[in-house]
Amino acid sequence: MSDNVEALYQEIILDHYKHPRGAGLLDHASGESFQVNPTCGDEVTVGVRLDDDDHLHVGYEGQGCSISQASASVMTELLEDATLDRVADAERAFHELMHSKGAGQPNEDALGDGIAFAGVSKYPARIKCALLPWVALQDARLRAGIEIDKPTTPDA
Amino acid sequence: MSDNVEALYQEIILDHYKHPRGAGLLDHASGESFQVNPTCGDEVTVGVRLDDDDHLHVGYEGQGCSISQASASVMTELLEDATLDRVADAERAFHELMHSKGAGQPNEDALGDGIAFAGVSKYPARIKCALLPWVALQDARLRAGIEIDKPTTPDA
Amino acid sequence: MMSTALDVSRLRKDFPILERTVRGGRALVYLDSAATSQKPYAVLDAERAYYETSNAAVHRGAHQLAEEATDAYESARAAIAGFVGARAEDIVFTKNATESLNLAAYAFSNATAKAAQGGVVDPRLVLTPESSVVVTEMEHHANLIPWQELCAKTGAQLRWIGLTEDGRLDMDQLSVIDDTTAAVSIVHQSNILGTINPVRSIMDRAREVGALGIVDACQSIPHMRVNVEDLGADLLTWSGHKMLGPTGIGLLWGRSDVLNSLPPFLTGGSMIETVTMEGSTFAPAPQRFEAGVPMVAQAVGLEAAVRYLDGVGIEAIEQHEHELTAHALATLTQMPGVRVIGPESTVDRGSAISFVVDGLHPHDVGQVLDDRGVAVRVGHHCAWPTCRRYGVPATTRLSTYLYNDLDDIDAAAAGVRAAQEFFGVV
Amino acid sequence: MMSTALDVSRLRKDFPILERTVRGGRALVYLDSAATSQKPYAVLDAERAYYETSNAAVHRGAHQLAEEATDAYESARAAIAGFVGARAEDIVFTKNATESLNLAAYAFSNATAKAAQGGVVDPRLVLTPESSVVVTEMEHHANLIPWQELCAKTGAQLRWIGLTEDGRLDMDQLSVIDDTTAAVSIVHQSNILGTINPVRSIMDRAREVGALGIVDACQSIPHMRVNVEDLGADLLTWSGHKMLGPTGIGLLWGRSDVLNSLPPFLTGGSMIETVTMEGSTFAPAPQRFEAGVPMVAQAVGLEAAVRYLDGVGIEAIEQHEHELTAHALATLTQMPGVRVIGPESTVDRGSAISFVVDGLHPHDVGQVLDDRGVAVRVGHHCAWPTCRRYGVPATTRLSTYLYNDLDDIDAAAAGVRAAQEFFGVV
Ligand SMILES: Cc1ncc(COP(=O)(O)O)c(C=O)c1O
Ligand SMILES: Cc1ncc(COP(=O)(O)O)c(C=O)c1O
Repeated sequence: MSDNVEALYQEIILDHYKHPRGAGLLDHASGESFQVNPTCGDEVTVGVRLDDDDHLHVGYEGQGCSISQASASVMTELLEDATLDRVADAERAFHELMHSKGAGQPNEDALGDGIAFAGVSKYPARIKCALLPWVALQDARLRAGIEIDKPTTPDA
Repeated sequence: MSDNVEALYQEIILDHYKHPRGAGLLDHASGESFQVNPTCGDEVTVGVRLDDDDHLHVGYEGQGCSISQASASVMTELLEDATLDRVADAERAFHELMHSKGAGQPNEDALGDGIAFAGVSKYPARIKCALLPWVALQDARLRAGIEIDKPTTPDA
Repeated sequence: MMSTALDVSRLRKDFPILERTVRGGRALVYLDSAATSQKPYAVLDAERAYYETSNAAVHRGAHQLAEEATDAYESARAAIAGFVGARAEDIVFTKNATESLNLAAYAFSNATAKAAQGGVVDPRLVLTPESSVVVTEMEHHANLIPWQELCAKTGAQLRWIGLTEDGRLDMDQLSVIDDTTAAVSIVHQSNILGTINPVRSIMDRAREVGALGIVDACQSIPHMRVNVEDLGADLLTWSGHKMLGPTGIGLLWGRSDVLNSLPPFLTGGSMIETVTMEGSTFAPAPQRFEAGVPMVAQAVGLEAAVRYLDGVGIEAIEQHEHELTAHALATLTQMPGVRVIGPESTVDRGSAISFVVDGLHPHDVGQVLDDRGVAVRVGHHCAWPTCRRYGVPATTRLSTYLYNDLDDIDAAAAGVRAAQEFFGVV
Repeated sequence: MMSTALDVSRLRKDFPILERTVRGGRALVYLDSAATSQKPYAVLDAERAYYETSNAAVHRGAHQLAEEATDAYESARAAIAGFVGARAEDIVFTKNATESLNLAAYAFSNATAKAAQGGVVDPRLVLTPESSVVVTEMEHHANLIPWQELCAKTGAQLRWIGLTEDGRLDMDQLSVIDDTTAAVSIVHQSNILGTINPVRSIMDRAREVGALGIVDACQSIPHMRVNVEDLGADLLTWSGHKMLGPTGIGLLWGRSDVLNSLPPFLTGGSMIETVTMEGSTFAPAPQRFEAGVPMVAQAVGLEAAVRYLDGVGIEAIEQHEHELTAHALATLTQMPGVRVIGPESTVDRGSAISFVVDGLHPHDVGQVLDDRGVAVRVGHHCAWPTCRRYGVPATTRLSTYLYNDLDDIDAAAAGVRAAQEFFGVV
């Protein structure tokens, strides 16, 4: 296996793929979004809800490749019970990382295990896989009327 | 002017162009056909009728380039009062000449002044012009129910 | 290992791209020809020579370049027609097979709409909510969605012939073709399953009920001898880029009377007879269906492609690919955890082979293969309903052409094993 | 004689075809660029390099070639978008401008048919016999017949803005655009008259009445700076082959919201979101309108063309052609027996110049010019109604590009004189 592919399939990713965290749809989601990658059929549904302290709760269900499923798992673990500020930082940092063409310095504070996806950005066809749950999250958020002040998507 | 163009615009052709013979639609045509060259808008209408001796009578009207108009004039002069045998020979000989790519030995017996069109066959875009009245003739003939036993179009 | 029908190592020299390496020095093993084929020098040279010597608008000019360009374009039509046993005037150039199939489907919606406004059209093309259109469950999206759209526009019903467990058409369902059926459009060789369908008998059935018969020959014409008359179809569609030709050119063949009974599809210059502001009349086929300045250089390139294929011999290519297919099927079906989606036998089967690997998503299989220089395709291959039918979200597909050898299959198989090991699923 | 804005003799070296001779040794004087332009080495090299190094199906594969091909295709889109001041995602690749214009017209017929079956569509696209569509009397057939066909399918009425004696739109007739009007589709620069139309005010009028505004920019974008926003149009269409690009590629630009409100046109692979046998949903633009394997090599070639044009400078090209036009008009209008069809002044006018010669048919003029190596176009130039309007069956047209010089105009004029002498009409 080449270094690039080793970097793509970090241990953390394989681990989340085999042992997904937080899988399962959220009860009483206030917003839910189903996203599909039309090229390969990868699917993910993400649901969100805010609690009384304005902390986010996330659930997901999906099927697809290691990258898309691990990404959903990592994202859910990272953002469960997170403040909206943290959500904004994470969304922004993840999009930035995906558009970095392998040259990004992942922001570990914002991304946690998500930094493991740095290697994905070298493979254009896989970026969509990694982004799939994040796109669903953003869409679910908007459907739930959960707006975030900070811009979350870089202009890339 | 190159030899090829001199050969294209034979004196006979220019003469027929400037002094068309037999122009004018036929009264009491039993078949009439309007043909147009969609690329350049050349138009010709040919009408035909058989007399009691089974001789053909032809009339035409048209507008267009020297080649198409001279061709109509030559054809009309040649086939006015002709037997169906003669018509068949002429139609066949003219088609053959047009598909000869400049290498044809025109059949003067069958074509009369029509042999002047030998040079046209070197110019694919002009073959259509020269053929236009002949196509109209054939169509008018068929509309009039004037069938000819011999094949008139070579398989080119 | 070498196949016996072709001298592959010699042929490979004609394809410049096969000399390149990928992913840091790996030799390229190209097993994605069902998506698009690679191009020999002969094709690239022909296209370039056209631009360098004769480029002009065809069918329109009276100058020498225009004459030469028209001649090049029409000679290409004749050569391509010859390759499938057709007459030149029954061949229409489109941009790809997708356009060709849309042309067929739009013939019905256009005729239906014109008839509703009192226009004169071929009544066989007019649909009502009582009409039906028949496809199969193994169609490429290009031969499914145009018909879905046609039904959405006319109220007609879309029906399909289902599939058997082993990747064949369920011929017991042929009765979906009945008196209500206006069109039957089916794939000759499936791009996802590899199955070669008994199109002749289905076309015969279409003819019996008075339906137009359409065959999507995208995956057959590049790989086996196809004579347009033999299939019994009214219309046949395929693409140039899958048979060594350039991108941007597709083909439609039609029975002369059928072609000339279809209303125009794309309209504009070069397809007319007369035009006034009030209305226009149209040229006969093929011009009627070639509005605008066409893909002349691509036609010239495709002519070079069919000449190249003729030089190698399409029968030899077919036999060669048959050997590759047999080897691939034998190898894959013996690998633990690997399941072929589609016929496991080489009977009535082409070289596109889809498979799934237990515990591994096709995307991940493809990634590991790619890392080793092996280019395959992963996904639903634009035949999503077929994937659903077999309960898989996607497959890994390898597909071959004349420039592949048995080694290429072995490289793919070794890659699959490596993926299984890497992901710890064996 | 040399024009001042460009170093034409240096530029000509970039175009291999210009070195050839015609008709037994005559230097080629190519004055038919309004039909199609010639191609510089840069374009031919780019296309070839794509095939030799990165050819693969785009948007579909996970292997390195597919990545590179996708990247090449999307970079081409971005570069071409940049050339007209557009965003990449608002640019759709088609096979030619004719397809682009048909896409626009079919949006209405498809929406109308779907609405009649209870489908949900943008109501602005649904036509009735009370609706009208407006074009002009100087349209290329590509921007006339699709709308005639639309009217034949929906019962809507086709209206047009007539022309003045001197080859301009009769702006007094703007009132044909009214509350019933669903689409206004007009040419930016006429390919037969050379007129540059005041599209902005017509598009503004279209907007006022809530009609979709479409501009055929085939003859403007290759020759002058066009910024998609400035024209006030909703959709803009043009061709690659008239701007140094390969054959087989056309363009459609649309305002993002408008593009995404149009139903799909050609349907099939790569334009979908999900597909089942029962029904499908579609990707947003531009993918929605790019079904099937696209003209990837041609997009790459067209990118090289716009880079080449940028290198020369489109403003310099415009100024250069302005000089050529002024010279040609001055020369032709002074020749006895010659009459220009179209504006005789250089104001709001491009370099396509049509003329007729007393006593001579255009075919015969063109033949004599061709014999001298001068390639012009004769006929109705796919604008037959415009010919009728001016009472001529056809015209001779010369049209220029960056590789022409004043000498070329003189060669054409000398040819016309020679034809007059040969036929004895002066
Ligand atoms: C003004 C105009 N519109 C449309 C077209 C059609 O372009 P194409 O033939 O490339 O589709 C042309 C050129 O032929 C044109 O000059
Ligand atoms: C069976 C089949 N039909 C139709 C198509 C569509 O061909 P294209 O994308 O060239 O239009 C393809 C290839 O993609 C195919 O394999």
